[in-house]
Amino acid sequence: MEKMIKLTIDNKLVEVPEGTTILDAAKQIGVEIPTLCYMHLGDMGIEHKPGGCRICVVEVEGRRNLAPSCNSKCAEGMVVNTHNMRVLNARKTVMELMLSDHPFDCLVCAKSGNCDLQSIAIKLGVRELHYKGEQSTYKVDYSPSIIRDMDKCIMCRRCETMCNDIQTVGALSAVNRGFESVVAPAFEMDLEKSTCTYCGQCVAVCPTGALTEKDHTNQLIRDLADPKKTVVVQTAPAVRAALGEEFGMEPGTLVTGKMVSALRQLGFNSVFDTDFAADLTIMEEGTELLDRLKKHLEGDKDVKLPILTSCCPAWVNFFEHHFPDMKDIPSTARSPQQMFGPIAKNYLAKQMGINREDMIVVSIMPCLAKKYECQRDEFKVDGDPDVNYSISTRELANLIKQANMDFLGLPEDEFDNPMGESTGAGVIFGTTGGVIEAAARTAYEVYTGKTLKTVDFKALRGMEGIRSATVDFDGLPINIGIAHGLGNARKLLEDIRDGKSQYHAIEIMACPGGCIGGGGQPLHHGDSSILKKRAAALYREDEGKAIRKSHENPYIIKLYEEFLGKPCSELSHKLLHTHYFDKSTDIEIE
Amino acid sequence: MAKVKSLADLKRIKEELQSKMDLREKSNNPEGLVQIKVAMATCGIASGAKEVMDFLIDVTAKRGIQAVVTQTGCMGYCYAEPTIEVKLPGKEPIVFGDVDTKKADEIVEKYIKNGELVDGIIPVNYKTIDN
Amino acid sequence: MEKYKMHILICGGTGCRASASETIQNNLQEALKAKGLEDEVQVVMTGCFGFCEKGPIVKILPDNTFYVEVKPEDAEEIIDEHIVKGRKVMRLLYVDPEKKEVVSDSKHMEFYKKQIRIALRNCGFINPENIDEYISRDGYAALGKCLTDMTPQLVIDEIKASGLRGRGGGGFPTGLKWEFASKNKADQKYVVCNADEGDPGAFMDRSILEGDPHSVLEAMAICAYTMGATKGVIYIRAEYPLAIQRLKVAIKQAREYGLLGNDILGAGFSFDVEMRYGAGAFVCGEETALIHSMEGLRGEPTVKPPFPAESGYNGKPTNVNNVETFANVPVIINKGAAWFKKIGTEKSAGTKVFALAGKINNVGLIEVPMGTTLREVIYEIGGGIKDGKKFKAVQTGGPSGGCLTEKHLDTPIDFDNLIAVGSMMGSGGMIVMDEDDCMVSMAKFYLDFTVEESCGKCTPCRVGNKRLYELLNKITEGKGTKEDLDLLRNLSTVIKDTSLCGLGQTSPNPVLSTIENFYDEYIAHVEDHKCPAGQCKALMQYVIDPELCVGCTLCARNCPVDCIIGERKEAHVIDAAKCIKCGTCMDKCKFNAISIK
Amino acid sequence: MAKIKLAKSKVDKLVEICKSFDNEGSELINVLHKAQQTFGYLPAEVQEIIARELNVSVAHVYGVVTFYSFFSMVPKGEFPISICMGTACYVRGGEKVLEEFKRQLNVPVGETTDDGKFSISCLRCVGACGLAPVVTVGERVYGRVSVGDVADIIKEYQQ
Repeated sequence: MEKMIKLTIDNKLVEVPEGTTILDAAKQIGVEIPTLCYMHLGDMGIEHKPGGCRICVVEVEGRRNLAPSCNSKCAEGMVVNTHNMRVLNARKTVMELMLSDHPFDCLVCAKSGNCDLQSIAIKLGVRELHYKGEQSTYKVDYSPSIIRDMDKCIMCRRCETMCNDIQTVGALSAVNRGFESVVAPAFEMDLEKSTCTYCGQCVAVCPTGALTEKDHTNQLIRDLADPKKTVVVQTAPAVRAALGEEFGMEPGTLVTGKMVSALRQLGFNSVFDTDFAADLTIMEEGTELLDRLKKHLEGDKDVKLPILTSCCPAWVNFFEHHFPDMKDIPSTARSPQQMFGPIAKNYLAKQMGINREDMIVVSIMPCLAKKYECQRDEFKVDGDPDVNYSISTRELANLIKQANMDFLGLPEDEFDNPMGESTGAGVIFGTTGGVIEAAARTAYEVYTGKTLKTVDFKALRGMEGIRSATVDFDGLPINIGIAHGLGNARKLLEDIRDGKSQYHAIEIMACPGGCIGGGGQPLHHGDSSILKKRAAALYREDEGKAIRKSHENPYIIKLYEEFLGKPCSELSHKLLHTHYFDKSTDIEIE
Repeated sequence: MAKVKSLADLKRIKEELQSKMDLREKSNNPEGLVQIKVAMATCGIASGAKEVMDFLIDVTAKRGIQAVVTQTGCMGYCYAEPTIEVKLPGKEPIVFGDVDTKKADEIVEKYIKNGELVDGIIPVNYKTIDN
Repeated sequence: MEKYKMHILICGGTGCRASASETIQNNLQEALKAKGLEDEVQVVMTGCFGFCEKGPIVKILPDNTFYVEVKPEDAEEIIDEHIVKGRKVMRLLYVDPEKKEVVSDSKHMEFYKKQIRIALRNCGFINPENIDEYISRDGYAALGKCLTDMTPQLVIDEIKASGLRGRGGGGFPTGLKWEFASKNKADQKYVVCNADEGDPGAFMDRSILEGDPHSVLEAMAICAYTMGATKGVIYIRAEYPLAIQRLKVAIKQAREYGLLGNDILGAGFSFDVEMRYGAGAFVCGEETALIHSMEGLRGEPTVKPPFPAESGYNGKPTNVNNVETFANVPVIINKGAAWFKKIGTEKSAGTKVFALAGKINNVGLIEVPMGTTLREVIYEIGGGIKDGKKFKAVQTGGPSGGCLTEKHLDTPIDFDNLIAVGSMMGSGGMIVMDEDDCMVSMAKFYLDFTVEESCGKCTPCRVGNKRLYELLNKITEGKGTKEDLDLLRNLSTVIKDTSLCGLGQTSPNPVLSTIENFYDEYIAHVEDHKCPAGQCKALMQYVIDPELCVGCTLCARNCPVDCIIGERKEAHVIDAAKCIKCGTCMDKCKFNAISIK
Repeated sequence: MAKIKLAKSKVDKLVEICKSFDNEGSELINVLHKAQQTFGYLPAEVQEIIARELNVSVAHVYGVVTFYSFFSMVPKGEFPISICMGTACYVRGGEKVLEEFKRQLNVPVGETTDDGKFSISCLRCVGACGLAPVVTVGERVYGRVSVGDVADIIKEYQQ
């Protein structure tokens, strides 16, 4: 049985289980202690409480110094004051110190209005800086996905935890010490030259404007304003499950129809669905899987299993940097975003009777790595990207606000066709386990020639970091692994490298929760209940769909008939598949 | 070196080693000890002071007398070399002249052990070399 | 080991080695050989004697002659005169500066009279590279006693009863700390010796390791026995090559003797020690930071609890003590807690080693009973202020301590008294300042250190200390205002109140204590724009008195920036705009014509 | 993709150093000490190899290297001059001596003269407080250094 502890906080008696922090105990009686560096990512098991910012300090009677409430456990009989004048003076002075080393460009800062530092400064009533002096100055680092403006860094180190402990990417570390300390890639090189995968988890947790996404909304506004351009848009599945949160809606509210109508009002010529491309991905990736599986079962030693999904661009970056020796294991199928692009520019453009260069393909993505993915050379034709650029869910929300739309009052609209029609399989791409479930639905039927009684593979669903399940392909057991979060992915990869992996197929998503927890989504502040609600929304949409298997999507069938021939055909290889690069540090020996 | 296998072993080794460090230990705390100074200038050495000193070091150690034997310069009694000065704890120093090993043995046995005066004391109107 | 008639001890501490004590040793040996005395006289290089001001030191036994400031060329004379002829070399003996008398024996020197050497008991006495000499002085007897006759709890009780408190700065009761670590169950536990002495101006830990490394190894083994650890780690500054070397030798010898390793003294207890090197970070003196550094990480501290006793090195229960603390342990076991408890004051038992430095006659390492007053230390042991200047302040506790004044001189030194007067024991640095030292500059000097050494993890220390430094800098440049003093006070208080670790929690002490004790001096800076000590360059000007200047041109010729103008035999003038205020002219002038205005 | 170049002998040496510490990430600081002892400093390439061998991120290695003042990413001068800035040396005029070295060699602290001969650094207490202020040049220790001695010390090494 849990031992209970009694203590007094702000003259109120509180009883909490042993091990509770002062911060949580205070919350229990409705006392909000401001925090800045503290980050509790719910049941993702991530608790970041370095006790560094010192904003959450409180007075514990009998202790010489103030204690960080986020990182101090309650003790029997403790008497805590969370807001007395000693505490307030300390908290305010610490905030002043932080601001004394912070630029004052709030008016034009990407985070303005959504900045933890700003809101706590307001709350503490900081109106004057008594302490002035040297400010840190760093070069702003522009990468294709992420902008680092370290002048705004307050050394909360959340990004470092995400990058190292959760994602195991290791692109960032605290460097130097004292006033000179900052979080940076090795040798303070640009992010682009580092091992960064652009998963965007650092951006998602940054409390200030130090880490932000590269903003493409201005580009988009200009393109939409240009009547000579045909601007088409694709929206990723995870966007519709989270966009509403930016407008005060409950997490997990599906806003597909409102989103389509907003996009149309913004002036897009056509509003399509990345889910369509997801169905296409299943056709290609599923075929590749079955092909490799068959050869493997026939004893072909050159064929490697497991096959790994490849629709997450941060994941692709990850293995290119960290596991280049295994770059022939993932599927060669491009991600849905990058399948959509070439089909739009090669097939759709022709149908619409316009030139490739007059078509601008924009994607709305829950992701920051997608911005980089658009810019990869192999996804360009004569320098023209298949997908011109991608904007994040957060950027779209901002744009809708800028355009002065009453989002909640928007009508429910439908996607355009042909690339707006999708199956339930395409929808669930947005959550962890969704891609492999979609693939299983199609692969099962193609492989066995039978029709599934139920399309729900519930064993593949859930929020655990690493999951595994065996799916019965009519007597053939197929072992499936799922990992979300790159740290979990690393474990599975190391098993494969060590020859310990028993899987036939593995789905990997870089972000915890999959795309619904992407680096471009409305901030979930680590509340995994929000992630669960977003996932549930996607499964709900799937269930509501008349067609729930990719290979039954009529427009997909038509696309193969009219254009591509068959999955993994020569043309689809040219347009829909890719190859990977060794991006590890190249050590040239002299 | 063999390993020290037990506390008793350690104590035994310590005993063995102690005699070698004796000199340092004693000089660290000379007040409570018998202090013997042997005049070891050229005249003293010529008349056998070195042998006397070696003898004294040996004999005090063997007979369990806590003594510090040091050398000193010429005491100015060249006619009576070798000369030694003996200071018992809490007493005034006494100088003996013409000390050979036999005499030294007598001094140890009689004066140092029992406080009996022996022949050969040089009447004192001197200062030790230190001062 | 040959039995020698005489022993010559030479200080092999870092300070004396810097003044060629190794060459002296060689020359002595050569000279002995030349006289055929090499079998009769033993030459031993020992650890530090403590009297660094007068180094290199050569001591001759059994007559206890203490030679100071010996040079390599003096070796022959020492052998010829002292060893062969029995005559002391008068010119190498110490002369008491007060009485102007020769003192040949260290026992009668003021510097040593009040000292009681427990932690330093073997320093300057034994050859630290010879385990036999350590054993002959009861070395490893305490370990033997613990393993054979005492239960771990009994040992802990003994240490608790002795009243020994951590000598690294915190003053936490050592026995209690051991008890915590012993009570936590784990498959592996660690004993760590903190030898990352980072306090600028303190070098006692290095001296102990250089002079008596086995005492630390023995104490670590005893501690390991009490808590059930089998592994020990010494975290030592990489900048201490000699101490590292001596430790390596000591560990090797202890292993050969079976005093480290498996089944020590047949008691079924196993323990071994390895070394980790610090890499220049003061904050690693904080135990959680130290542990992270041992793990190959940035040496950043973490919030306590959990204390290392619960979760330390590799997440296992770990006990960290500093070198001096460990050095006391074997003596306590051998002589008993009661004996130790009698020395010192009621709440601070035993002795404390101080590194006495600054504007004082006898710079060196001293060990005195707790409760000795600052006055005794400064005026009796330290021999008073250098060059007959006036005492102004004494800074104790290193960068975390405070500056104490005349009125504190009769304070008996112990952990609690020092804190009560706004300073602290720290690791035992004691820097004496005279009338020429500006207290604002002193505070700035310490803040400069803290700013450089802050790890950057928490806001108050990272930014706050920087701002403190900037405020102090502003004041020393004559741009400060009285309001700045209030800002200094508030900021100092908040930094102390909110910083994560001991570094930030104490870094404002030099500021607070100087404002408290030298408020007038601050006021002089901010209101009159004057530096009374004449140290703040921006607030002073070198001027030549035309009445006194004879035009010898010496100052002009020596001025590094050629800012002194004047014809020969005519009064010279300093161009204030070009002057870099180096003070060379004033030093060179033979007519006292140059002064600071 | 970062590209680095390094002589084979150096790579082999680094691999050997890392191996002598069982390629354990927790031995990073020991490995860095050894590497700096061997090469005199820790350039980016060296850190890359160490990161690879110990299987830790190079950002982490760099984070550690920049944390500790003992580690340097630039080569020191042929005659590294260190001025003690411990308190004892400070109150006995160490800062003035430092200023004079900086002025005469015309380099700031932490840097090396253009001819590669001298570098200046500060250190915190060599433990020779009796000799304050103290300056070290390589292994050699100079005690009781005054501003006037600076030129002579430099001259000693200039030939």
